[in-house]
Amino acid sequence: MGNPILEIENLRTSFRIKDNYYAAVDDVSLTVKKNELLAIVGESGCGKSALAFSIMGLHSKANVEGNIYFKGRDIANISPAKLNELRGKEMGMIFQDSLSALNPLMIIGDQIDEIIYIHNNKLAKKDRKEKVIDLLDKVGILHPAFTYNQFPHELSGGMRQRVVIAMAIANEPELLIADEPTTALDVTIQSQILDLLKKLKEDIHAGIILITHDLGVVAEMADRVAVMYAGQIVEIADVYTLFENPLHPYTRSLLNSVPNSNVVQSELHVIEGIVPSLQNLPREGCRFSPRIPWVDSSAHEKNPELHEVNPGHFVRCTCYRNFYFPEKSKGDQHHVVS
Amino acid sequence: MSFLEVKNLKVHFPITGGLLGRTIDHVKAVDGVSFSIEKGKTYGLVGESGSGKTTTGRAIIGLNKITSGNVLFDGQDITNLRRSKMSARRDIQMIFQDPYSTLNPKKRVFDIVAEPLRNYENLSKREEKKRVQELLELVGLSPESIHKYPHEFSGGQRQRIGIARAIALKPKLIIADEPVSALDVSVQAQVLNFMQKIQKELGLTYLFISHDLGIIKHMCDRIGIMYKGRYVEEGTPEDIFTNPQHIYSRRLVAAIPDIDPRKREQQLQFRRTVKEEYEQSYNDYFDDKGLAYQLQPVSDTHLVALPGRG
Amino acid sequence: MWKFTVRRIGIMIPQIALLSILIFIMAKMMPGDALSGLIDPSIDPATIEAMRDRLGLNNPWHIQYVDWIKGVIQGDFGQSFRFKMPVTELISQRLINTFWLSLATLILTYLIAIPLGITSGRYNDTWADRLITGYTYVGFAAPLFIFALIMVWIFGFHFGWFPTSGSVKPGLSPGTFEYVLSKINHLMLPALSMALIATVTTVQYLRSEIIDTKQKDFVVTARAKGASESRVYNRHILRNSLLPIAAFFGYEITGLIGGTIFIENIFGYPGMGQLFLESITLRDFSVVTTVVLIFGIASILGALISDIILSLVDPRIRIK
Amino acid sequence: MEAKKIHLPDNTKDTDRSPSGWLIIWREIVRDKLAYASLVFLTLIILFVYGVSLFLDQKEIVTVDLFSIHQPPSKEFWLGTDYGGRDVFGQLIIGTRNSLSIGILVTLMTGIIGITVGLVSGYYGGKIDNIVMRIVDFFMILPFLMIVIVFVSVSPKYTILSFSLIMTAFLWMGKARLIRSKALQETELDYVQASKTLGSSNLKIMLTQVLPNLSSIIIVSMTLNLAANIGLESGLSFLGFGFPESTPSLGTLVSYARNPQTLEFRWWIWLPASLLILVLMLSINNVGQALKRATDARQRRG
Repeated sequence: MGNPILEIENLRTSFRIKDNYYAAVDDVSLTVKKNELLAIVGESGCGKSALAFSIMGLHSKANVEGNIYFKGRDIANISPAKLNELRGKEMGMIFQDSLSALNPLMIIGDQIDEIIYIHNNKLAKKDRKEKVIDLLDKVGILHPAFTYNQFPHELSGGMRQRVVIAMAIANEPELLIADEPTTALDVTIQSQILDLLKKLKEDIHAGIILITHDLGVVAEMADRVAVMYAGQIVEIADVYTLFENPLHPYTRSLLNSVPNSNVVQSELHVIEGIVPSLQNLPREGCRFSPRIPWVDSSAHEKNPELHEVNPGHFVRCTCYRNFYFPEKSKGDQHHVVS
Repeated sequence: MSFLEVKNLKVHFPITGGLLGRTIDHVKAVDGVSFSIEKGKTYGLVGESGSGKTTTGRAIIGLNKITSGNVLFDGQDITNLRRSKMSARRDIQMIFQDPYSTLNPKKRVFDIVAEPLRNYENLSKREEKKRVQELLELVGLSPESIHKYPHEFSGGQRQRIGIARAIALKPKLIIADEPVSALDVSVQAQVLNFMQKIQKELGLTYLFISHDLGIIKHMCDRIGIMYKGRYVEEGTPEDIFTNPQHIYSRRLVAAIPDIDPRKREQQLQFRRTVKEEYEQSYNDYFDDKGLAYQLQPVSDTHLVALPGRG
Repeated sequence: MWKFTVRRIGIMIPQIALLSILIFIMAKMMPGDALSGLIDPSIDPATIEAMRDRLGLNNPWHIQYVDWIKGVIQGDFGQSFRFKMPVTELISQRLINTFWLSLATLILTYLIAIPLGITSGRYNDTWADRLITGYTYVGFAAPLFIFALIMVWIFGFHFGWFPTSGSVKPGLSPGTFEYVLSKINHLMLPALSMALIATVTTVQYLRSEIIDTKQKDFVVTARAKGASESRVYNRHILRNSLLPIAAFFGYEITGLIGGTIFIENIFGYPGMGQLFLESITLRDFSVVTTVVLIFGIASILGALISDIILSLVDPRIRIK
Repeated sequence: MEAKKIHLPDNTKDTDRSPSGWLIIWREIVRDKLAYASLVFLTLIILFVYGVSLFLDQKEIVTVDLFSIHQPPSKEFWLGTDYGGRDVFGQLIIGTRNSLSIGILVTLMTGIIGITVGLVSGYYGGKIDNIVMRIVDFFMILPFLMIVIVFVSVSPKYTILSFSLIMTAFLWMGKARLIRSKALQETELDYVQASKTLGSSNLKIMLTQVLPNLSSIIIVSMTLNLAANIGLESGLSFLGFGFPESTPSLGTLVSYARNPQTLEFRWWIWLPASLLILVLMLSINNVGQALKRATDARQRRG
């Protein structure tokens, strides 16, 4: 796999709501190696997008604490000019909503041209255009020279996502962050985009962070997986371990709550309660404990930490040891009691 | 005899243009769809965006005007029946996709759930309140929350309020248009399980519209796949998932990511084969406008849109 | 692009037709007609009636309308009975005066709006923004005529910096440098008064547009590309917010027309607005009709220009 | 599983009625000091003006008194007199009352027409909407002021009522356009579709489902319109095409300044009225803007 190109230590990203700050990303540490695809999976509001934005330095510095080492250099605490040299060149980002991620009043060609120009203004306009057309071709756009002059709204969702990808890989970055790159797309388009990402991974040898809520996408794409819940990473493992031997109650519940096309389930597992909103996050103890009330409270740690249970397999909190799924019979009697 | 029967349903939307807003062309959102649903079963309608699945559901309940074709419900023709004569229609209700826009933000939960009751049943204030509270309990919300506004609830809870409203009149058929697409995975499971439970308890029939094949497979007894306003294949989950016949269905099935990382290579291979096959035999499966042919039976339960004979 | 323009012009034609009908109806509602001014007790009523017949004034209304339109197309707007001259001659100088006033106002409007809007939008929630927002608050509420009166009172009468009536100092011959200077001098205060009020909506629009655009996803994309903050502003935020503003100026014309009526009246500036008020007070209705028609068409053309610019600037509109 | 009832995450008791939208808006306004002050000021002005004018004799005030022409402010005439020797202060009070009344009247009339047309047009959409909007667009482009002046000067029996009707006739379009575009947006939302499937009639949906969701925009735009209409009325009166001559109006008082002598030397005639118009419009706008912010904030939270 190679050396880590990204190492994050104790990252904390907070947002201000009214008069208080709330941490959307709390105590996150992880590494990404060259040639490796790390998937970050979680439900909406778990902080996965805030994490991606923090790595790219897209949140105001005042909101971000901790260290982010990119190729050994702490990019959480460098000047904006230095950061701009890295962004778009050595670090690329693919956004979720391709329609809003592209400037509606600018042709596709100019938008990709811009990222090349910013990092290499010595290249002649003509050469840049050639390069842009090559890039469009590489991401599977059928008529690159024509698309060069089109506006974003003239393309289909799938085509636009390809443009966004072309932009992200234009300068062959060493780290690529893809924030839900296929969520807005139809399944058949999704599979095409995922295949494209796989191909690019082999081509540019970058480290990739793939952010998604879709466990199927994770199973298909990832080398390693980090599961996030309520701003924290609750489990990290390589993809096979995670799917075959998940330990954290949240990971296990999540895997059980998805309709699985391989097995017939009469009923899906339901995670009780709701995903807490940023202001209502439990700040102490195991953040998942309110959703598994049947597990004895003594099973949780006071200050849950990530434990390395097997080499490379980390789990937060000790509650996984005592976790079990409640018996089914408990489920169906609710509206009798009131 | 089938409970809901849709015969050669067409919904065409005019495209207007020019100075006087003349009709230049039509979008054939639904273009000759026939299927039937049996009582107490769940029928799944799958397709990608623009396939016409949602329009089909909306046409059945009367939200889109039917251009031609018939909808028979419990033996009665309800095609384009005006809403003012909806007493025949109270048996069909709908669950919508977006939990945020489906509830009027200015109304309290009580008024939202009571709306259908006020339209069809003359209840006293007290009876009405009792009914609403019962319904809320049925969907697992505390009956005391009737004076709250929708924005005080989470997505899953709102979707349950929508369901409470839909079952208030004790309907027989529920059209569920992507009921869980906007929800998180864990909340999806809550709503899906809940839908199955009330189906048993109230003897409901579902028309379940979704783009998610995994959910469709989990929920449905029979599945229809739509593409550009037409059916390409119809059958039992078994037929569709283990023996898809139409090239489009096969492509759709191949596109679902497998949840087992060990099958990754196999899946990729499968997808490549299907893709090649799709490109090669596209013209065999679609007419010169890129539309599907008429459905032909290939077994007792399985129909596929194949060229020829029709 | 061409398709859009042609379609948009297609919408304009019925608008102009509708306008002409409206004005014709107004003209018919006005007491008296082209001969009322001539009335002279010594002329036999029967003769006048005969003249009416000859001029077609007793024809059914639709024939009269067609006659009127024919005249208008040929540039014949009839006679002003007060000034005893063809309306066309009467308005030409006034039209030029109003044109300069409007142009100066438009230029000033944008000269004020763009820097203020940009400052306020880019540095929102700073003291500069609060100051500008305060100004727009007051400017939005202040009626033009009151503001203009106070301007004349202070700068015209009290300080005597600017002339308080007319469009040029009498006695200067056209073409000389002094003449031009005097013209500009007479133009400044009215144009500035109008611009200071008219610019407020543009400042507000620009400010909110910039604040909106700042939060757009494509701005995040630009930052992720490694674009410097100044590049993000110049190439993405300002460009995207200023373009729609460019299209506004056509719509400003309608507003300007209302403005000139007040401004020309208060500053005694001999333009169309003043002519309009004079003629309506003097019941010189052929002049009134002409002024309304010209201003109506100017407004319709302004809207046309705005829409076309907008379609040039925003590719999404062209498609529809 | 979904076994237990899901209790809401907040700390309020379930039995509490959540505060209604209006209550929240009211709280926001009270918190906004400038707007609150404006509201208090407006209320006082309205009470004062309508109260005092009950005791003033309009006939007496508008009667010309040649012995007291152009008097500066004094004990007898608090704000002096005009060229007809009429008490400026009395005219100011009655003028304010008249201007406010006509502003409110025109705002209500344009509101009713605009809301009705906009709601129907936006709700039904399609052909009707197309035609209505074309007409509205046309009238919106027209040079409003000129056309109103022409109608005012040619209308045969000119009264306050005909003046407000003429204003209304050319002012409802803006409101119609605004309401229509909002109604169109709302109608596309699922809750309207849901109401249809639940058996509610179109009229019922329009009035009980869509209209409440337009209420905040209606109240905001009506407030801002009120200010604009007072400005328009005084502007027209200033030009001499507003209120009939015998009826005092703020604009008429300002129009005395068209006489350079008055403008330059007799500030007491026109300046109080000018400032009053300015302050009135500022206060009403302040309240309107605060309402706008409050409703925006609420939508964000919702």
